[in-house]
Amino acid sequence: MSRERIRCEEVVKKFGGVTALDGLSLTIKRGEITGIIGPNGAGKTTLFNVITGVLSPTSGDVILDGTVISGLETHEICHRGISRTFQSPKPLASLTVEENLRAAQHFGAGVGGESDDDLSVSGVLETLGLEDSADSYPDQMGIVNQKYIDLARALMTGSTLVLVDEIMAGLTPAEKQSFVDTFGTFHDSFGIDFVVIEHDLETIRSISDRLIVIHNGQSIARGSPEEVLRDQEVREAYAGI
Amino acid sequence: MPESELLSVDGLSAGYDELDVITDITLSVQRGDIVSILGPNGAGKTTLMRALIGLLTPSAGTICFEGVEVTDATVPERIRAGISLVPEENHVFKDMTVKENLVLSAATKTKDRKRERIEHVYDLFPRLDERRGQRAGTLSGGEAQMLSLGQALVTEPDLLLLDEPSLGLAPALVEQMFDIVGRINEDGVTVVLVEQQVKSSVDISDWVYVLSTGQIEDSGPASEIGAVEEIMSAYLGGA
Amino acid sequence: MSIVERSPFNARVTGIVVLAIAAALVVPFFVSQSNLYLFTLAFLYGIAALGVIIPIGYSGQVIIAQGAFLGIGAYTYVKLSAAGVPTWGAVVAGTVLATAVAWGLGRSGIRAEGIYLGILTIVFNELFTALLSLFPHFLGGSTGFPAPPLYLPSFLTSAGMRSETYYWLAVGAYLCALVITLRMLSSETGWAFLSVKDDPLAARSVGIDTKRYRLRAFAYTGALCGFAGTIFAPVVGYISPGSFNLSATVDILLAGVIGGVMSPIATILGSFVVVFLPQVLRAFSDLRLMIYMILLVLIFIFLPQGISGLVSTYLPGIRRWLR
Amino acid sequence: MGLSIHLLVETSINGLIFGSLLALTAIGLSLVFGVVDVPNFAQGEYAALAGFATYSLMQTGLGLLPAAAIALALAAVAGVATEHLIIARFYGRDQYMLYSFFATFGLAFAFEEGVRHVYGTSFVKIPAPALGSINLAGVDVNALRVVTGLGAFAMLLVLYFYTRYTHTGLSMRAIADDSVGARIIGLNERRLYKITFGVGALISGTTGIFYGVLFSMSPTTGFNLTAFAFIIVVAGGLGKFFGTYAVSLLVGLFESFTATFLGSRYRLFIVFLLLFVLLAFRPNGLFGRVAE
Repeated sequence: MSRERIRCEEVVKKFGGVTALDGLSLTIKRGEITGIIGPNGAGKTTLFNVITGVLSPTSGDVILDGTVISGLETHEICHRGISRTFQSPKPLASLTVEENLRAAQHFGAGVGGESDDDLSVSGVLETLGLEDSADSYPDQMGIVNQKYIDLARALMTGSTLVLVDEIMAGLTPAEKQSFVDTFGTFHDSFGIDFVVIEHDLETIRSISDRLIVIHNGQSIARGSPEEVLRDQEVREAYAGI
Repeated sequence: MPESELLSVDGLSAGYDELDVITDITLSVQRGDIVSILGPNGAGKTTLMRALIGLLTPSAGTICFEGVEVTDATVPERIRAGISLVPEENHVFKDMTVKENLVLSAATKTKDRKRERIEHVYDLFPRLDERRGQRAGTLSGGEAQMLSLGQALVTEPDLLLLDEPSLGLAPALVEQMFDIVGRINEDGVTVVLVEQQVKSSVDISDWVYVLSTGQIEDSGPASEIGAVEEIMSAYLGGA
Repeated sequence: MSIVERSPFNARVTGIVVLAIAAALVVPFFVSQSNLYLFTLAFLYGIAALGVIIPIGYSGQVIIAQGAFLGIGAYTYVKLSAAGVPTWGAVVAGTVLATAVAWGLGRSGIRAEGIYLGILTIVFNELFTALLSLFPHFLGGSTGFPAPPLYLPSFLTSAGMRSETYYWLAVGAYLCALVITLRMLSSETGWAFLSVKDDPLAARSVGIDTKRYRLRAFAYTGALCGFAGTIFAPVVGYISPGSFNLSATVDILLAGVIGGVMSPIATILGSFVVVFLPQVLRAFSDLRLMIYMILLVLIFIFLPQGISGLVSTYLPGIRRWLR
Repeated sequence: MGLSIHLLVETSINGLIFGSLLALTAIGLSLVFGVVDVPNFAQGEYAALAGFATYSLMQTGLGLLPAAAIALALAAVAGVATEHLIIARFYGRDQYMLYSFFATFGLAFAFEEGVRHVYGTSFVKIPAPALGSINLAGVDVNALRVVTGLGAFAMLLVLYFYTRYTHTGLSMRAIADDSVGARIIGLNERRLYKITFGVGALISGTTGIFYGVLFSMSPTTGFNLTAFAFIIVVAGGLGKFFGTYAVSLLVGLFESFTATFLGSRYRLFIVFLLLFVLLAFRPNGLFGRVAE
C-alpha cells in the first residue's frame, strides 16, 4: 500500500463570515507520528473535525487510503480505522471507565465485530494506569484521567490512526512525559500512527517524525521538526509580529 | 495596599466543579496600567478572567478592587463598582440591533449619562454608528468584536478585562485592535489583557504576567520581562 | 467480567426476585375480583412503562406517544381476532405493527431534537386518536368496540378462572418483557443508548451509528407498548380511543418516571401508583383527578430520581442493581 | 353551502379576529419557552383562569373592566407563582425541560379538574355590552368582535413596544438570545424568569377574557388554547414576534374556514396532520433559526 494514509486537497471550510480552512492541503504518512502546530484559531481543530466527518468541507476533498471520505459519517470513518480524542475530554458519563473502552472495542470495528488484534481492555487500562478505576465513573476523576480515557477509548476502536487534539494542554512536565511514552509504546509495538496537535514545542519536537504548521487555515510549512522550527515564517506566525 | 493599586488578587484558586484550573494566583494591577497575561492554551487565562468578573466563585483566595473586597460580589455589583469583561467568544445578542445591545448593557447608568456613553462608543467605532439599527447577527467578526468591546465600555469601567480580543480577527484588524486598546487606556481606563499575540501585547503593556498550568511562572515590568524569545519559549511551554 | 455476570442476577438479588415472583403468583387467592383486575392492569402498564425507561432514561429521547402504540397493539389484536386469526398470531401482529409504526415515527422525526421531538410524538398520539374517530365502521369511531377474549387452551379458561388466568398471563408477560429489557440494557445496545444520551459526538467517534440506535429506541418503545396493548384489549374487554389518548400516555409516562426513569425494575412500583392512586383518592369524588395530578407534580419536585432514587439513597447497596 | 362573498368575508374576519386572540397566548408561550426554556403546557390555563375569574367577579356585581383588571392581576400572580413554587425547583437539574414539561402538564390537568369542579361542565360566557353591528366591506359584522379584535391588536402593539423600549423587555430578549452574554452584562436571570412568567401569564389572560366575551368557555378551553399556542410557536419559530403573529392569523383563518366549510369532524385531524408534517420537515419552525 502507498505510504500515504490521509491526503487533504484544497480543503475549505467556512462558518458564516469566518473562513476556518482556506484551501488547506497536507498528507499524513503511514508509520509516522505527525505533529501539527499553529497559533490559536489557525483551524487545527476544524481540520480534525473535517477529517473525522464531524464537519463536511465547503469544498476540497479528504482522501483516506486512496478513497474520498469527505462525505462519510463520523462512525463510518471510525470503522475505516480513524479515531480521535477531543480538546476538552468527552467521556461517556453514564458508562464506567471499562464500559467506555468495551463500547469502543465493540462498535469501533464496525460490522465485522471485534477485530482480533491484541489490544485487550485490561492491557490498555494498565498501560495508561487506569486499571484500578475500571469500575468508577469518568466524572469522578480529574481532567488528566479523563484525557487518558479519551485516548484509551480511541485506541480500543482498533483504529490504526489516532488524531490527538491538544491532549497535553495544562499538564505537568511529568504527565506530559508519560503521554509521550504512551504514544511511543503504541506506535512502536502496535503500529498505531498518531497525528498530534500540540502547543508545547518541546514535546512536539521529541515525538514527531514530521511536523506541519497551520496558520490562518493554511499549511504554511512541513518537514522535520528541526527544519520547521527554524523557518522564519513559522516564528513570525507564532510571535504575531 | 498602595494607593495606586486598583486591583489586588491574593492566593486565588478557581475552576469547574471541584477541579481547580488556576491555583494560588497572586497579582496586582496599578491604576492606569495595561497589564498583559500570557500563557499557552489551557493555562487558565479565561478561568482567571471569569473569576475576576464574578462568573465563577473561587475556591480560595481574595480579590480586592479599589480597596474593597469583591471576592463574593455578584456580576452586577462588580460592574457597578467599575469592572467589566469582554469575553473570549463574543456574546453579542444576535437578534437585537446594535443600539439595543448598547442600551441594554448601559442599564446601570442614568438616562442622559447612558446617551453620552453610547455616543462615546459610536465615536470610538464609527462602523457601529453606521450599522446602529441593524441586527447584531449581521455584523462581521471584527464588527461583532467592536460591539462586544462597546458593551463593556458603555458601563464606564475603571478596569476593563479583555479576553483574547484578537482571536479570529484578520491580521489587519489585529493591528487596529491594539491601537484601540491603547486609546482606551489613554482615556484613563486600566486594562488587563489576555492575548496570544505575544509581541504586540508586550509592546503596549506596562506589566506582564506569564501563566502556565494554572500558576504564575514569571512576572515583571514589560521592559525587563526579557526578550520576546524568552517569553515565547516559556509561553510555548519550553523546558 | 462477561456481560451476563455483571447484570444484576447475582445471588442476593436473585433471592429477592424469586420472593417477589412468588408473592405475585399467590395474589389472586387473597384479592377481590375488582382488585385482581387492577393488579392485572398494573402489570400491563408495567410493560408499557418499560417503553418509557428505554427512550427517556437510556437514549435520552423525549417520546410521548406510548398511549398510541398501546392502541395500535390493542386495535390490531381486536381486528385480527375478529377476523378469525388465532390469538398468538394477533398478539404477534399487534406487537410487530406497533414496532413498525414507532420506527416510522422515529424516522420522520429524525431531525427533531429534545422537546421538539416530544411535541412531534404528542401530535402523533393525537393524530392516532383522531384517526380512530374518523372511521366509525372500520375502527369503531369514537365509541370503540368490544374486544374478543384471548382464546387460550381450554384447561386455562375452564370454571370461570378467566380473570385469574389473565392475571398470571399479565405477570408472565411483564417478567418476560423485564428480563428481555434488562438483558438488552446491560448489553452493548444499552451502552449505545447511554452514549447517544450522554454525547452523540463522542458516541459517533467510537463507531456508534447514533441515528440507528435512536430508531432502535423507538422500535423497542413501540414493541413493548404494542405487546402490552394486545393483552390490554382482552383484559379490559372493550377498547375506545379514550383508552389510548394523551392522558393514557401521561399515565404510562408517570408509571415510568415515578419508579425512576433509569431503573426498569422499578416500573412495577410506578405502575402500581398510577393504577391504585386514583382508587385511593376515590373518597374525594370529582376532585380526585385534581389531587392525583397535584400529587404527581409534588413527586417531580421532591423525588427527582423517583422512588428508586429514594430507595437507593437509603440503601446504597441497591443502587448498582437499580442502576 | 353557497360560496357567497358575504360568507367568505365574514369567515375571514372571524378568522383574523380569532387569530389575533391566539397570538397573545402564543407570544406568552414563546416568551416563557424562549427565555426560561420551559415548554409551558399550562400557558392556556392562565387564559382560562382570567376568563373564568372575570365571569365570577362580574357575578358579584363588578363591571366588565374592573373584573377584567383583577382577573389579569390574578393571572399574572399565577404565572409568577408557577415559576417560584414549581419551575425554580428544577433549575440545574439535567433533563430540566422534561421535568418542567411534566410539571406544567400536571398543573394544566389539575387546573382543568378544578374548573370542572367549580363550574361543572356547562358553558360559561362573560356578559358583555351588545354593541350592535358595524358594516365592513359591505358586510354586517358583530361590533363586539371587531372591538375585541382591535383590543387584541392594541395589546400586541403594547407588547411589541414593551420588548423594544423597556429594560425588562430588552433583558428578556437578551436571555433568550444568549444567556451567557446576559450574565456577563450583569442581568439578574432569576428575577427576569419571574417577570417573564408574570408577563406571559398576563398576556395569555387577555386572550382568556376576549375569548370569554366572544365565545363560551368550558373546562377544556385552557387546554385548547395551549394546543393552538404550541402549534403557532412551533410553526412560527421561537422569539420571532412578527413570525408568531403572522402564523397566528393563518391558524385563525384556517380554523374559521374549516369550521365553516368542513365541519368539525375532520378539523382536528387536519390541524394535527399539518403540524406533524411541519415538525417532521421544519423541526425548528418556519421562521425559526435552524439549529446550528
